[in-house]
Amino acid sequence: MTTHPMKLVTVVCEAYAKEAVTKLLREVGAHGYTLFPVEGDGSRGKRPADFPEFANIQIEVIVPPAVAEQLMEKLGRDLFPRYAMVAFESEVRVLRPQKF
Amino acid sequence: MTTHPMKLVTVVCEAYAKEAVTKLLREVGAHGYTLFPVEGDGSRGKRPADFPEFANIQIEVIVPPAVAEQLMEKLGRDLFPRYAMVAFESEVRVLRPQKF
Amino acid sequence: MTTHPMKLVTVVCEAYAKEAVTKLLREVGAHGYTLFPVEGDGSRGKRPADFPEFANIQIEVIVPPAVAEQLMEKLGRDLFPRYAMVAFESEVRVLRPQKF
Amino acid sequence: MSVFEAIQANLLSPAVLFFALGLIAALTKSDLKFPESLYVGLTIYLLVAIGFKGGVAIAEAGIAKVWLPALAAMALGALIPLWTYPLLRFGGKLSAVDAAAIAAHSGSVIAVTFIAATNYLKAIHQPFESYATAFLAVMESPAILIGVVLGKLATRTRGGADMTSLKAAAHEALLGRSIFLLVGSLLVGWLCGKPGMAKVEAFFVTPFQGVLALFLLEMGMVAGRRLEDLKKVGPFLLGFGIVVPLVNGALGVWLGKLTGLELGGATLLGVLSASASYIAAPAAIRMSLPDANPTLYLTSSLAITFPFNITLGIPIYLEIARTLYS
Amino acid sequence: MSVFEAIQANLLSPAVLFFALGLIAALTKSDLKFPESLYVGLTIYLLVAIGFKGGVAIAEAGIAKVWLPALAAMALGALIPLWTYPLLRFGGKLSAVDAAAIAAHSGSVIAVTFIAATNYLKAIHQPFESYATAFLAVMESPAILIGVVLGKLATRTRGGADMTSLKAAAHEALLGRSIFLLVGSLLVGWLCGKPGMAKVEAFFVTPFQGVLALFLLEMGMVAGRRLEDLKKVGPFLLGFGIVVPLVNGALGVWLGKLTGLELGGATLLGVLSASASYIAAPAAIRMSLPDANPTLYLTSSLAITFPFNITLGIPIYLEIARTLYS
Amino acid sequence: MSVFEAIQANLLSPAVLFFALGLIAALTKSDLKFPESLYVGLTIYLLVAIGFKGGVAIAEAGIAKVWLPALAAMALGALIPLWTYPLLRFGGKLSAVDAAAIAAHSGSVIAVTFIAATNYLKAIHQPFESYATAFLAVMESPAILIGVVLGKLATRTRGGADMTSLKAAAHEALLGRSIFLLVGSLLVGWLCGKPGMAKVEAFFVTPFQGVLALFLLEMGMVAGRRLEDLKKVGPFLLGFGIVVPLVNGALGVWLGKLTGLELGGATLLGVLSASASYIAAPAAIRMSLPDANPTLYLTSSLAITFPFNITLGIPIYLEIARTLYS
Ligand SMILES: Nc1ncnc2c1ncn2[C@@H]1O[C@H](COP(=O)(O)O)[C@@H](O)[C@H]1O
Ligand SMILES: Nc1ncnc2c1ncn2[C@@H]1O[C@H](COP(=O)(O)O)[C@@H](O)[C@H]1O
Ligand SMILES: Nc1ncnc2c1ncn2[C@@H]1O[C@H](COP(=O)(O)O)[C@@H](O)[C@H]1O
Ligand code: NA
Ligand code: NA
Ligand code: NA
Repeated sequence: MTTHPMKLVTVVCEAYAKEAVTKLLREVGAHGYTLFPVEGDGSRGKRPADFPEFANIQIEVIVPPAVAEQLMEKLGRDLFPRYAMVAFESEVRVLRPQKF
Repeated sequence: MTTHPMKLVTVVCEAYAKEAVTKLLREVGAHGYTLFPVEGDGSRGKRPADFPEFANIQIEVIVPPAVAEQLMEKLGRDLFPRYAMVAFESEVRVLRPQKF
Repeated sequence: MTTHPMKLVTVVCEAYAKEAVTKLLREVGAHGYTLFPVEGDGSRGKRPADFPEFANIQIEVIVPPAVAEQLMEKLGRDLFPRYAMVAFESEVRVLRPQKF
Repeated sequence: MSVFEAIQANLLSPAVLFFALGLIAALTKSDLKFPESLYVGLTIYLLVAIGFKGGVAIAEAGIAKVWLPALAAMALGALIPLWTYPLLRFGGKLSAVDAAAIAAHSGSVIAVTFIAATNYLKAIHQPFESYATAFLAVMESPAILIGVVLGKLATRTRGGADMTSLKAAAHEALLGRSIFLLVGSLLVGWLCGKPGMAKVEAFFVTPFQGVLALFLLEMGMVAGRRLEDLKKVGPFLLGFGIVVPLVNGALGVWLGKLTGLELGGATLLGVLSASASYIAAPAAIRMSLPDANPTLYLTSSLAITFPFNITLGIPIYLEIARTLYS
Repeated sequence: MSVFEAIQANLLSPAVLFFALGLIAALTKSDLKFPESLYVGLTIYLLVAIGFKGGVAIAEAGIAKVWLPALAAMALGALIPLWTYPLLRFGGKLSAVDAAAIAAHSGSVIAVTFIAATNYLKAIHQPFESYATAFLAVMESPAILIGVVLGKLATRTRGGADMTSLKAAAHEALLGRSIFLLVGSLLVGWLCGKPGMAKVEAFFVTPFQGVLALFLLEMGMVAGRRLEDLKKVGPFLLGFGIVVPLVNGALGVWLGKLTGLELGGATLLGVLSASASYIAAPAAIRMSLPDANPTLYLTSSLAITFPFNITLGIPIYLEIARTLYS
Repeated sequence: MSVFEAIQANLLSPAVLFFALGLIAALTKSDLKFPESLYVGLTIYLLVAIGFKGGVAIAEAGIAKVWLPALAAMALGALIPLWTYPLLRFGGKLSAVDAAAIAAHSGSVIAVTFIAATNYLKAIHQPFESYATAFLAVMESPAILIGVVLGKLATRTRGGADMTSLKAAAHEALLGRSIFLLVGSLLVGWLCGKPGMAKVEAFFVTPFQGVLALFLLEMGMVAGRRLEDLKKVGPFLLGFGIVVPLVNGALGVWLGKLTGLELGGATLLGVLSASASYIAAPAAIRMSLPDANPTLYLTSSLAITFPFNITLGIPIYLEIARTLYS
């Protein structure tokens, strides 16, 4: 069975950034996403996730490489300065490339 | 310390597919898996995970490349048509190849 | 926008190992981490995550390649023999390499 | 009290109003959301409380009074899918597997509607047999099993695989979490009897109605999200989701009278027959008949039958019982 | 009872002591942590309970008594940000967006402080108008909206984007989960009235104070984690977080008297004016004014104003009311 | 009432029957599962409630009555690991670190067993000193600390590392979440006294027994999953898990009498000595003696001692007390 290359973009951020991130995903044309409730630690302190203010999420989205680049650029420009956030991309392979 | 290449297969699906997916994992011979409660959005609508019907999970499994191929094939053939589901594979490196 | 290569080290382990793992992360100099509450199955049995004894976590950390190697080595030597644990590394790309 | 007044009293109860508030939350896209573990916690509480109370009631009444109507309830659970299946298949022109899935749902029962009915009866001072919970506990499994068998028979092509998923369905129908909790707590209550009840009453009985109100707020949100699927299910299922409960409700009341229940108990058996599960049944069906379309059976039971029952249905089944018993 | 005795009685209540225990847990780095869903569950319970009780009280008192002071409360919610903004901007030399964010917070209200105040009044047998919950329900939205508009006006450069985030702020201010729950439950309580209350009292009223104590344990932990930020906010905000509540508290009491409230109700309006949200307002501000620094507004409302109010503030506002009414 | 009747009454209480239901759920592999946050919520509730109640009882009784038996309880917590360690090491031929871990567990205490015992005494109208909760609060830390020190001494080879993990163990033993909650709530209750209790009684006292029943359902499931490990632990530990509690129980009762407790309080001190933690102790041991095998100490305390105590043990310790006091 042939698989096709795609990019997986992962964003870890404070929960209050959820709206901003998913809005961006819609803008660049992603067809879906997966969201994880997480805890974390980073340059902006511990996020033990027991209270909205300290809640943390991870959002993963599979997109074609061109979209990934656009997404990373906008994340870095618009959201990194405003929110506790980390983002990275990696290579994955999927079965139905037209889905993403 | 030498690390060894393995495949990480990730399945995101409605929670009701859990039995079907873990059964498949046993069939192809995976030795374990990790399961995440997640929220999501995709072609079959929002899954806010507040009620069994809208619950979503991510299952990750590390397997040798040959098993990964088999697993992806069966997922695509038997489960994709029936369940809200996304699957992808990526390359990882582990310390104890015999464990997987 | 240029992205830079980093390593993502993923540790899945019983929740009681949290202190031991995060201590190790501090020792090798990681600047943050993300923690997921997960369920799992492996050589040490099912971990349904309904009770501290059966709780399972996944810890993900982005680090430079050299740190990743050190981390994997220490995990394999000090923690694998003592805790229910799986670890693997993969390649990711980030925007701000100095952050990690 | 006229039917009209009875309905009005029901509509102005906290439970129904909180359900409406949940609907509004869903329709206005408020970001209100219950965490899943709160939902699970409320469910566990409600099932354990209702089961325990029913078990104590059986211990008080004696098994001699309970077994006959309980048997009737089981039979009813098995029969309803058998008569609704051909209606759905040939009247509604649905595929075999969808017809089987929806039929299983109409035979199944949902604790919340039952609880709302007991609260309603209590509020209007209509006495009823508290051991009616036993009927709630036994009706679900036969309905699901018959529904799954119908679906399997209609789609038997791959042979072997069918047996394993039939076994999975049976496991789910008999040991699935909601049935296990309900039946188990019933047994515990039965063994404890009154002295046991004295110990845990302040937790399982006194605050019960308030917890139900909170739970219905959540159910309103879940049902509200399904409302837009009403367009997708077509006029046949819309009518089915209201008319079939009325028929089954009348059937249940009648069978209740036949097997010696009082007016209150017969009303409750009617409510049970009329109700359709949107929790246990969907889980069992999704696992054993994955080719059935969830939009059809869920919308029907969650967005049509359930709201109909808790607002208009319950007072109507009581009225049917009053007519039959007068 | 002297002010001193009143304060002592307040400090030795379970609610305040559990808050202190939470602070200690945070400061000693105990691994005690409430799961988020427990926090959400407690919040839902408290908001629904307080809203429902307030709605029933409105039904009892009649809307004629409620509308004038409720209107005054709304006006107060809108006015407080308008007078605190210039103080923060020019007195505190804060950036425009930070000043707007903090101003929005001082106009906003927090249910926990209000609840603690009603418990306190009940404990010392000071009667009060139970429908005061209506003021709690209407003060938050205007404060947040005015604060966001101030912030947007001060930073208008990018045009288009502003309108969408203003709309988002309005959605959050009017339909955000805590306001939705509070206003919705108020309406449900209003429609149900006394008969509805009889059904759910055992869940929403009787155990209420105990739940509050548990919730304050959690709040103590959250506030405790913010304590080390006190150094970061500087002396101006430290003073602001105590003096401005005192001024607003007096203003609220005075307006309460003016609009015909009794001593107890006026005290509660004072408490509301003095309180600052650390739940709904931060969520709205973080989404619509993301450039404002959360450390400033959160530390001010959560680590300064909130502990001050629940320990010393409440008895002081009562004393102010007593002076004004004597 | 004979011992036999006493045991029967205990076995038919809702708490024990729900525990049995949980066992059945685990053994029949029902998919019933409590979400972790529900477990945590129940634990927090039980610890806060029992601690608060105990604190109020101390305030009522006066510290003069409490200090001596509390000191005895602490001594007992420290002594039990010292006598069980050699037994395990030489009698059971266990490795040093496993012996130390199991010894720490036998000295430790578990709130659930204590609570079940108080409920049992209440049910059979046997009065007891409510401030006995203080003993529950102070016995755990010494047992864990002694156990960890024994384990470290036996395995001291790597020097430096030991001190840090000893410190971690001390932190866990003194500030770990269950001990912190229990001791903290005890202090809060002590400071509040009767007037505070009046406020929160409806939440922390009235529904308490019902919450315990629900919690034991969960504990049954957890213990049930450990049952198959019984084969792995061997006959020595099987016997150890029943005989040692009996010895420690008698010791506790005797020491209770010696330090001036009444029959009820002495029974509770016996129950505490006999009980073994399966929550706080495993967490502390797993972190400070990670080389100890959890299967051994968890199976012993969770699958052997705990079920034994809540079914047969409690009535037996009472009988021992009756013999001693007659
Ligand atoms: N090096 C890292 N590896 C993995 N996750 C990280 C890392 N640094 C930060 N994070 C996550 O990103 C969130 C925000 O990071 P920060 O803005 O640095 O506070 C943290 O709460 C973590 O969950
Ligand atoms: N492009 C995507 N990237 C990441 N996750 C996705 C994507 N599309 C779908 N998903 C996840 O897969 C689940 C099922 O997808 P679907 O079948 O498209 O509704 C969704 O609820 C999401 O959690
Ligand atoms: N092959 C695997 N793929 C993914 N996760 C695994 C795998 N094996 C084990 N795990 C995870 O690692 C945890 C500990 O594994 P173990 O020590 O094998 O019991 C399990 O509970 C799983 O969450
Ligand atoms: Na039915
Ligand atoms: Na205010
Ligand atoms: Na002990």
